[in-house]
Amino acid sequence: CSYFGVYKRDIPQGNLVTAGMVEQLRPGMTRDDVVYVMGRPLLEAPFDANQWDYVFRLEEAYGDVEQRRVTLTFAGNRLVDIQREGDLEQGIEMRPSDSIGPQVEGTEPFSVNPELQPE
Amino acid sequence: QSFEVSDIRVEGLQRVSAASVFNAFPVSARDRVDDRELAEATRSLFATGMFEDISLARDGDVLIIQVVERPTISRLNISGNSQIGDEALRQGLRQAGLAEGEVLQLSTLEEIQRELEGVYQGQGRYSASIETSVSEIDEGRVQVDVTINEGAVARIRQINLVGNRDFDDDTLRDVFELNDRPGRLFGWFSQDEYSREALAGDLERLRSFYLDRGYVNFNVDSTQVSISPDKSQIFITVNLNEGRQYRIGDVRFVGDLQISEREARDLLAVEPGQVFSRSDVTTSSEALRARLGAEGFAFASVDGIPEVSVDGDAVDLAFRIDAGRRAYVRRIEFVGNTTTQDEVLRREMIQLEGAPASTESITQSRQRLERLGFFREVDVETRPVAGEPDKLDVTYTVEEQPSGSVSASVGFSQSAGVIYGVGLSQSNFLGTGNRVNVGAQRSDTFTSVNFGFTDPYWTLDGISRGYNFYYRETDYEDSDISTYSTDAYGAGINFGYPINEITRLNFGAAVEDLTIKTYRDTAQEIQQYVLDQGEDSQALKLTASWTRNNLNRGIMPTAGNYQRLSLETAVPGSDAEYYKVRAQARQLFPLNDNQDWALKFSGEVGYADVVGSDPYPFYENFYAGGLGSVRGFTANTLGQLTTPPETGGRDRTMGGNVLMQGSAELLFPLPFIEDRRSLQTSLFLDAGNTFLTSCYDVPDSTPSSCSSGVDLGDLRYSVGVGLSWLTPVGPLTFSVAEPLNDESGDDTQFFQFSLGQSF
Amino acid sequence: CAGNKVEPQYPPKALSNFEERAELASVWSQRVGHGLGRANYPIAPSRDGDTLFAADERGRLAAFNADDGDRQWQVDLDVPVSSALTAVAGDIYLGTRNGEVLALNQRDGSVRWRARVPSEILAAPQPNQQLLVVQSVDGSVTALDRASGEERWSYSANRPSLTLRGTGTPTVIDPVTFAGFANGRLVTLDNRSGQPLWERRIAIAQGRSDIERLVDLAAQPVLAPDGRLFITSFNGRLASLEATRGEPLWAIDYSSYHTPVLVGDFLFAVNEAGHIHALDANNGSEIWRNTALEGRSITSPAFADGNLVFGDFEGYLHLINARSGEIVGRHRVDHSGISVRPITEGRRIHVLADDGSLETLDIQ
Amino acid sequence: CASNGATQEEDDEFAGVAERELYEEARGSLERRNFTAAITRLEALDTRYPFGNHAEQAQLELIYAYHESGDWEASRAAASRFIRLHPSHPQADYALYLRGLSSWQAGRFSLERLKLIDISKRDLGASRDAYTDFSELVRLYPSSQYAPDAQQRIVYLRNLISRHELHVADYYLRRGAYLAAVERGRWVIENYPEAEASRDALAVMVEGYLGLEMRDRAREVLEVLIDNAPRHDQLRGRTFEPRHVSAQSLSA
Repeated sequence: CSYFGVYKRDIPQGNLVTAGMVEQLRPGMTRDDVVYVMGRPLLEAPFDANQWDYVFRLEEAYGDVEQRRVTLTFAGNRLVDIQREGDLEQGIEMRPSDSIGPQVEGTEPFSVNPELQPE
Repeated sequence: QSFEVSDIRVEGLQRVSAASVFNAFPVSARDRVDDRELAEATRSLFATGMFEDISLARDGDVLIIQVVERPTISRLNISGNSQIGDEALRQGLRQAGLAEGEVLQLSTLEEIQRELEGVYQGQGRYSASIETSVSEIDEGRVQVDVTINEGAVARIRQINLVGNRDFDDDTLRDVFELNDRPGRLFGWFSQDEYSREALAGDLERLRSFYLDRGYVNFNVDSTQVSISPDKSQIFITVNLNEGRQYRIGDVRFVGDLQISEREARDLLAVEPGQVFSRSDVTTSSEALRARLGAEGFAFASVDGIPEVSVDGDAVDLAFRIDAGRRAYVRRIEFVGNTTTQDEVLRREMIQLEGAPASTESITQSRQRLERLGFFREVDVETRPVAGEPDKLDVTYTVEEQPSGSVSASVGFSQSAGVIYGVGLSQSNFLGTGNRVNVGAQRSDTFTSVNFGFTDPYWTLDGISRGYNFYYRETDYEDSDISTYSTDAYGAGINFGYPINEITRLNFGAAVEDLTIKTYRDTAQEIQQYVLDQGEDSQALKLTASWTRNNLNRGIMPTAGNYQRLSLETAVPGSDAEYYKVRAQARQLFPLNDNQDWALKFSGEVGYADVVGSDPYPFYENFYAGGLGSVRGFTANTLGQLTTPPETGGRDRTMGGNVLMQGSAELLFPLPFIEDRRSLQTSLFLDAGNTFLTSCYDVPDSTPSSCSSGVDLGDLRYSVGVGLSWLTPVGPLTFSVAEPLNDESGDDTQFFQFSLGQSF
Repeated sequence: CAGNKVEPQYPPKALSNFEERAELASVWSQRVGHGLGRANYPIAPSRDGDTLFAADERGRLAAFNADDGDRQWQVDLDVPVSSALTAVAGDIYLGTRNGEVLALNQRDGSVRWRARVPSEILAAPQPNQQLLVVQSVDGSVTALDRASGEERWSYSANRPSLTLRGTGTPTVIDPVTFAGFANGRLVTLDNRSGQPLWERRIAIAQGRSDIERLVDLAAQPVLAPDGRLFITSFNGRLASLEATRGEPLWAIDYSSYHTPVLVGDFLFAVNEAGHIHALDANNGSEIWRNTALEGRSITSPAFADGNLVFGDFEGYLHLINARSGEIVGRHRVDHSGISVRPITEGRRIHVLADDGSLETLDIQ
Repeated sequence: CASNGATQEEDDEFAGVAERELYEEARGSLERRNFTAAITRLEALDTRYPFGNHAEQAQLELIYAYHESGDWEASRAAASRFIRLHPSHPQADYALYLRGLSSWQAGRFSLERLKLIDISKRDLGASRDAYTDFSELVRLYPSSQYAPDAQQRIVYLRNLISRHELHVADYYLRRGAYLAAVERGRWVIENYPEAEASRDALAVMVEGYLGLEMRDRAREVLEVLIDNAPRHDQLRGRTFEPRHVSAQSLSA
């Protein structure tokens, strides 16, 4: 992390989708089979229940943004179309948050009081 | 044969309303009924439990229901119970149907008697007896008396362990909480009272004792509990079979591990060859589960299965891992924050909505909420979303507590005398998470008013911004500082942000207008300075600081270290252009594992100088001596002495533009003080002084005793005992110190104390 | 203040005065180690021929000449002795609270063999020609070879969750063993195999609490020479059975945990309250009763020279005339109390007090 | 120990009093708005004559007395008990209405009236319970005399709850958790479609999708926003200006 930059954390959003999962999908599968492989999508299409968006976005604290998306279209209960965007091959390296993070300004109790006498 | 009911009459009603009878009796006028239906109807009326007896009669086609009402209990007296509280007992009885206002059913009375005796037996009170009696108050209403004789608990006379070879009776008996001797303090805390649950608990402790030492096949074959004929003594015999001690064979993982095997092995607390221990296996499984939780597998389950290998002296360990589905957090809700805004809590969250769930982040987020200091209690609960098993809803329940104070205080500090102060400080102003503090202090030597506002989250990443405004009027007429005073007012703005978990940077700018006031016996150096530089000065000061706080606690730390580097400059254009650098460091070394003995080294150096040829402004000098500096010397009296005016007056110091001070302390615990966190005592060696790199001018003819330059020989030393105690009113610090090398001019003080300020 | 001292069901009666007809004269007195210990183990002494053997709870065993009390030898076995001693045919048998059985030599107390049974042993091991039958607290009866200590067979009965302190003592003859258990049943075992021949329920558990459901057969079945068996039970009945097939002869409601004494057609028994009854052995009808020692935790009765002999919790020895039921003699042995049955031989009575003091008296 | 079998004297105060007399006294206290006296008598009536003629009426008046004396919790509890015991009672709608009113009062804030704090930014707590009670009342007893008032309160509460959701959505947009913001917007549209805040919810979803670089989804939602709220402040004609997300504006 840059020496003087503000302490930041990664911002992960959405379903962790990998190429391995998507390869297991076959048109004609039922919605339940899809859920068994991919899990349930966090982001259903706004007004069309037949489209599921599996989106994953990772804004790294000090790195760049990685974005991937798989949109599945169903006809009734059957999977008919698979769209892919972004690089699904690369493994997702989720850094577990190792520490509780910095103290919020001013919540240190009694540590150092402003001196009453003059400097 | 059936007949048509022309009308129904009810006889024998006292307190039950006819309406209740009719809507519980499924037959109404003009129904055609036969005997079977009537019997059926009577049974359902009886089922309401309101009547002792119901009989039907016919007067022509009119059906007459004769009822005898069951009395209702109008008063229930319970006496003689002390082991089971009144409230708990009434609650239990109410559930069993015995309560005031309820209908009395004799069958429930017996059942309650049996149940209560069973409860007392479970507590080892075998000689307990319960009598119940019913007395009529007036027709239809009764009083029920339940008298309990709890009897005494049978005392355990002997616990006998049979079959233990590798561990003797005494070691095993220490594992037991039950004891076969009355407590030492005349039986007050005796654990020799028998109860079934206590024995079951002890057997479980015995099992864990053996399983933690490699006895995989340990088993309690049977336990016998027997009682003396006079029912006062209990004898417990435990027949156990130790089996052999096993060492761990090979350790393997079964199931989809989700993390690298190397990393998984590092997390384990067990390795091959080590003596098998169940608690190690549990800690290892827990560590693995937590790691998977952090990976987003909130529903992961890990259990370590020992398999005794056929050759018999090693036990193999298989960690069976079921990572379960990766879980995501759908919604995070906060409950109980009726004053604190939602965003003030949400911005502390490490776990985000619509993101993989991490049990670690969820727990750490709770800790961050607790660290804010706004809540007395913070609980977190995760629940799967109905119908979507891999989604979680997280709810944080908080209990708010007043997070600030409105104070009117009377403080005392030797250097400033009695301080009257009034202040409002709120760290969660109107629930916005902003800090507001307004303070006014009035004492003999100074008056000050200050106002401060800080928004810790000026930006979402935690860059804080704060303003402050202050007005200060000081008069050192009779205090120990040289006899002049400065009035000042100013305002400043300050930004701060963390660059990692323990380090913060702060930048600020402030403008200040300062006026020097001199008096009859003001030191000549000062009068000369005012002559040369004038008494009024404006300055624009820029400040920057780097703070790294790795102490284990905010209050009374016992381990870790702390460094702080700060720079203050008055930029060109200000009347006096100077810079001031200050470096502080503290390092603590705990000497024992519960950290009540520790070595503490702290030091501070400061250097200030002017840009250009003007003299360094004396009112910005460093001072030394007193609490927080060199104890045993009066506050702010260490440094070069000033030359008094011809008309006489005490010679005092003006501080110096170089500061060196430090101390080495041994923190030791006071006996029989449990709460180490709010009281700390120490033996200390302090050292320090201020120096002047160049002396101040004096009117030409007057002799000046000042000698410029830093001379380590001038450092003053003292040894003594210090105590700091966090009282409800505020931190109290005091010390008793003996100066070691004080010289004639020094102003020493054996006993020093201060309330309301921690050092 | 919840009165943590258990009020006894039968508060002890004070000693009443009586007309002394049998005078008790002390012959000799000795001491055996520290006595029965905190748990008051029933370590009764045993006499074989002219030697009296006694032990204490820490494993000290001593042999005394029955006439003059001379201590012939003394050993420290360093085992926690917990059962009464059995001295017979050159051997001494005893049990410990760790489930160990020891066979020792009467000559010098040296250990001949050691064996192990499943749990704590409170009843004296019972020998016959080939076997040594040991009953342990976990409800099992184990038969060991008397010469080598090897286990021949073992039988175990189910046990209620709460039992009375102390187990039954088996009565062993060559063909069979009669054993009473905590579940209220008397079982007769074939000594060849340990298989039960017949079983009779002496006491039936009723009532709500564990206390009311106590039905232990905590005494020893008394076998009369003519083949009649008498057995007492707690909260149950005193029954007389025909020994070969266990046919019940008579039974009366009687709660006792003491072994009765059969003298001719008189059966002397003590109930849980400490009342002493003389019964007709043929039909169980009561001949006389004496309730003067109620609540004094008296020992099982012994018989000497026409008198019944009892010790009590204050260390008094009482003589009651077997015919009249009157108290005829009293002598205080020791303040620590007497809880094991005195040993009698003709006019001589050997008494071991709880603190290990051993006294021998003669009835004048 | 002191034996705690002390005889409770004060209960006998109503011992001799018949059921009818006790009920008359209670009604009297209610008229005089002396609620504490009314409560003690109504409670005595309830324990003494649980099946008497006045039992149901007494329980109803007990709910009212608790409510008037400001004991919101007790009033809610008494109302729930009444509804459970007498579901088909003709005045069950009155009990449900009182329960809603008690939660409504519990949710209000003195500071709220002073406009010092915006309670939609905080834990709504009791206001949520009030919303469910009034909705149930309108659903079960549409023709009840209390339905119109309940309907008005529902509208106010619905806005309060949906504004709370939008505050959270706004935070997540600023924080960069765009998917979270979209889902918060969807929650308002699905659960509180009629609330006027649902237009802002659409705007939040558009901006969230822009953050997720899903311009196709953003356009789908934009069209619905334009149909429903052409004059929305983030709309310039048919182009949407994101407020927090750094993405170009989007036009339908």
